Amino acid sequence: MKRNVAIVGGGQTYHAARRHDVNQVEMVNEAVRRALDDAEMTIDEMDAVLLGNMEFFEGTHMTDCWMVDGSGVYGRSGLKITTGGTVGATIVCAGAHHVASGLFDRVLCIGFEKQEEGDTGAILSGVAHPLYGRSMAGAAVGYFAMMGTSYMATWGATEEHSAMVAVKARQNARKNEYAHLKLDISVQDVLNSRMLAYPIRILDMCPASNGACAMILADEKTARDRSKKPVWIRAMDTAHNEQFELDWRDVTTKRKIFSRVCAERIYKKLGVKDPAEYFDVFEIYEPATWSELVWYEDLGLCRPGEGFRLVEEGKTGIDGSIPVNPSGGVLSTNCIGASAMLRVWEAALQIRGDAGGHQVPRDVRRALSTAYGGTNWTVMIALSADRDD
Amino acid sequence: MGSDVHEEELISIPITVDVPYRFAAGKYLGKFLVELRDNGTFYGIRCPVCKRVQMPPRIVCAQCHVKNTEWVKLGNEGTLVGFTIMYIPLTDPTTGKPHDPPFTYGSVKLDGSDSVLDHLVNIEPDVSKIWVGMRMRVVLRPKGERIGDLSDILYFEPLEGQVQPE
Amino acid sequence: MSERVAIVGVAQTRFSAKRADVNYAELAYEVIEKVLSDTGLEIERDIDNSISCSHDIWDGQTISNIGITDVIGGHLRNEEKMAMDGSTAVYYGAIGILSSEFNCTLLMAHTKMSQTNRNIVNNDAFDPIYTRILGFDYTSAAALQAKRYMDRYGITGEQTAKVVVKSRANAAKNPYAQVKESITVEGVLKSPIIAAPLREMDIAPDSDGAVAVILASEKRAREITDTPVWIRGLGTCYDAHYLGDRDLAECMALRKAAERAYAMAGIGDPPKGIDLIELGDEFSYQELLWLEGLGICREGEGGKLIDSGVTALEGALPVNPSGGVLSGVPANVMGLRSAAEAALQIMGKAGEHQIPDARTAVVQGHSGFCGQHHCVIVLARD
Amino acid sequence: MAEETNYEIFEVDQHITAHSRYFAGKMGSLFYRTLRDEKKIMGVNCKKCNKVFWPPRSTCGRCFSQLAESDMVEIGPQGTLETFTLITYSEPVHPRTAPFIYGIIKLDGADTGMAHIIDEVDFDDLSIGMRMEPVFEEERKGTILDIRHFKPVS
Repeated sequence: MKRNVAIVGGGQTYHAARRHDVNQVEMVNEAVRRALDDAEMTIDEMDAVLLGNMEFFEGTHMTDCWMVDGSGVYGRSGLKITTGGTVGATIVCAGAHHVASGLFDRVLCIGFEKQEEGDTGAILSGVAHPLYGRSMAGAAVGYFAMMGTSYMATWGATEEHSAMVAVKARQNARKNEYAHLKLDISVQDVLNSRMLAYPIRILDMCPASNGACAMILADEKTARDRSKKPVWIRAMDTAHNEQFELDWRDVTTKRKIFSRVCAERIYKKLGVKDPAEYFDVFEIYEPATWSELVWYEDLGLCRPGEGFRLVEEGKTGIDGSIPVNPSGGVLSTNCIGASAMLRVWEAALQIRGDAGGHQVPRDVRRALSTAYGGTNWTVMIALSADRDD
Repeated sequence: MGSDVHEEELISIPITVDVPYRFAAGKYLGKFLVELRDNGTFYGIRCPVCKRVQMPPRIVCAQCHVKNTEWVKLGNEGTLVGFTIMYIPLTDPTTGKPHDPPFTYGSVKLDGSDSVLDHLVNIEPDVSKIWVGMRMRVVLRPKGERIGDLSDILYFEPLEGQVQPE
Repeated sequence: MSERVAIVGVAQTRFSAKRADVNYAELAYEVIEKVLSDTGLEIERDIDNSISCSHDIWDGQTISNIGITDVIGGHLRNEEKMAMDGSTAVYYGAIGILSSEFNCTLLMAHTKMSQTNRNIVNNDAFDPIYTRILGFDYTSAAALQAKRYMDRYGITGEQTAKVVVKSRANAAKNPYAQVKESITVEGVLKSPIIAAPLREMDIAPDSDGAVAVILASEKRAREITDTPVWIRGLGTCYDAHYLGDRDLAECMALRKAAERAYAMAGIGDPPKGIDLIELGDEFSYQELLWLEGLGICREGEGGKLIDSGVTALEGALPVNPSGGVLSGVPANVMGLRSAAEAALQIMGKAGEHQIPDARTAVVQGHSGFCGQHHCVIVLARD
Repeated sequence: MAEETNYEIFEVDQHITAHSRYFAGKMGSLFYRTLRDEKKIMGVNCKKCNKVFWPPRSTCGRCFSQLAESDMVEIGPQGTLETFTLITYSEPVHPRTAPFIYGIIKLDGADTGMAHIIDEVDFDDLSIGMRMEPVFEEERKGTILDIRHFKPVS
């Protein structure tokens, strides 16, 4: 990037299945005000406001235009980008591009979803090609179920292992004041929960949440002058996957997989040899338990087929050697358009030491966030307390 | 913290968004759907560079950024590469009709294709009765009832006489 | 701007009322294939970023850039969807290159308006709590704006009809234009009222089509082409959402977006230094109102401008030499098409509708009803 | 490879049908309760801008001040016609059958207008600046159509 970019503030709403007390504009505004307060800045200092959500999820065309009062973009520069579930991270990348370009010094980035207001079934089945598969859309749960059967058959993991991921997420969420599903559950509770699509049970899946996240990115001078704890964006990378060939669920595939390709590229940019050692914390986008195990392997935190050992040995717990999703992750909070931005913001909070109850008990200097959406798309963002390292 | 409890009534506005479309299948998918409807035949298309046979047929090989060129007639039999038992109903959004659970749902690679096709599998919903590698055939609706949609496929069914490997 | 970004190639489909023969991916690939072959560029080797431009509700697919991932070169690579007018894709694509993250970006906008109903689609852009169930769409909202604007400044139906006449005359010279039949002021005024004061001919027709544009950093641009078109200025701005919040006879957001773009480009006293304008005239009155917002004339003088003939193809400041949106360009594609046409003018490749020695062009695009969001881009040969 | 067959143009009609429900928020709820129960119209006063906005909102879009239910004030019910149009086409999303009239009415005491339907008047008799008043529905449900339409003040 031409100019260094720092995260100088952020904020999120509390996340819940029901937010009948606010409309979408007001919910977005909650996150925006928290971000401005956190950065000790005013809306008038924002040179641009960028917004993203899962387009048309709530049945509204051009949400950016409706959100104007809440986002604070009235009279200001701005735009809307949509990339599905990855959009929150895409917006952060867009914000970084804005700042790095030299044309903007302070940029407000917003991601949100008020899932309860939309028609989840209608909109998610609309992801399938209208003339090839929409009439048979198996929904995300069927996809991740096949990933689970493939993983178990190939690597010898059991349903207990995915349940351990489910427990870790919800127990971490209990330490996060903003999280949605704060459940005091055990492996047995997960295994006893309702089966949706073998081997996926309801506690193996992310919830439908309402919520918003906002972040403020700034150039180096602003960061130095105004922020006590700037967090630097060190590298970003995006990999989308083609429309029809969705091999991620087949753990034996020999094809190039979006997640591995993207990780390889971002590690190369940073000179990362051993990601588990290089990064102090990971915030990853795991819509289902099995995908968290596959992420471990694709990110190179362990060898292929050993992901389930990491969770079994507690290595990815808050106090483990490779903490993954101390926030509770997407399994605990999924407000789609905000979910990917929450990964970045939670990673930044860890580096600042401001994560509160779910702060990782170690010196956190570097963090990696991932996003997930579309037909196997990801955006990865690497953060650091140090501008150059 | 907010809460769901409010003294005053909170108002909401229900709106049904209903948008009509006339989708064009285009040159590639159009041929596939017509062949499925009229002849019960599946077609893939081969990339001239990587030779991957893609189904549904599409204009460009995403991997090689070239136009796909060679039409390939695929088999009506294939191999199961993934499966699940669905315990939640699946609603066809184009008709509103649900498939009632539990049912078996599988991913099959038709002979000659490098792509997979997800559909219902006509096996009782029991994970001990189905395995990856199982040979399957496509069962179609009768010709007059086919409309050129994946719903022209009733389900996959296993070929007779298969024994589950140890 | 200290560093520079250039448009190095453009391609457009012939715009037409209905393209039933292709799906939107195939439509998109027509222009992607053409712009790559025209510039001699290859996706894997040369393009390091792509931005598509459309809307889920127009495409009838959730996360509709799934449908063009394959053709735009998005597989295992970077692709983002600008859910706004295509002009904003140019704006954001240029920012990406200025950030040094990318060197060469493929922009593509596509929409098949024929596959759905624009009024139902656009009704969903109105806030659902206070406005949507009243049934508004972009045409009825535009009619409220047109009435307010024309009433305040005494703009006449003859003057807005002249915009349509000019559009058709210019379109007749553009091989890509959809509606080329010539028409008279009387002909426009005889067309039926759709939403008073807007008549059928005052409203852009439904259109199917796509446009692709390639942006490159200065270094790459010099390698790729002898006729780079430099992006000299960029600006965007949002206005208020609710119709009643805005003074519909003015366009604050366009004024601010233009100020931002002009300041960057060093245009101190428009129209001085501007050779042509391509703008988003979804409705005839918009050309006049947007020209006021762009600072080409004073408030309320848009009518005099069209009367004077200045904005005609042979005038001193041609506006929409391409025929503009009134001659048929799809929603979402509009602004990218305007940028492509302005670039062709500066390259000297516009053909029959070429403006002699066009050196500097202003491109305007908007999103939302009555132009809630505006984007202004200044393009130049030098 | 078989010789090229010319395949028919293959098109399929579908709908995307989504049932959404939009929450009005606390201030929006107060607006709708007041409209439904008392036939009164409320806006919100931003003291910093010294402006009264309709519809009510919890953030002033102009100055970003936080506004609350306590800032809400009654406006109208009469107001002034700012602009209007005659709609001659019909769509399923329309609440009326064409021809019908839309207008923007700036209610007394408000600084912003309300877009709504206008009726009980000939289009040709309307003019900008005309005084208008709302006609309320008998059975009100807590939507903007609890105001059936506006008509010229009699």
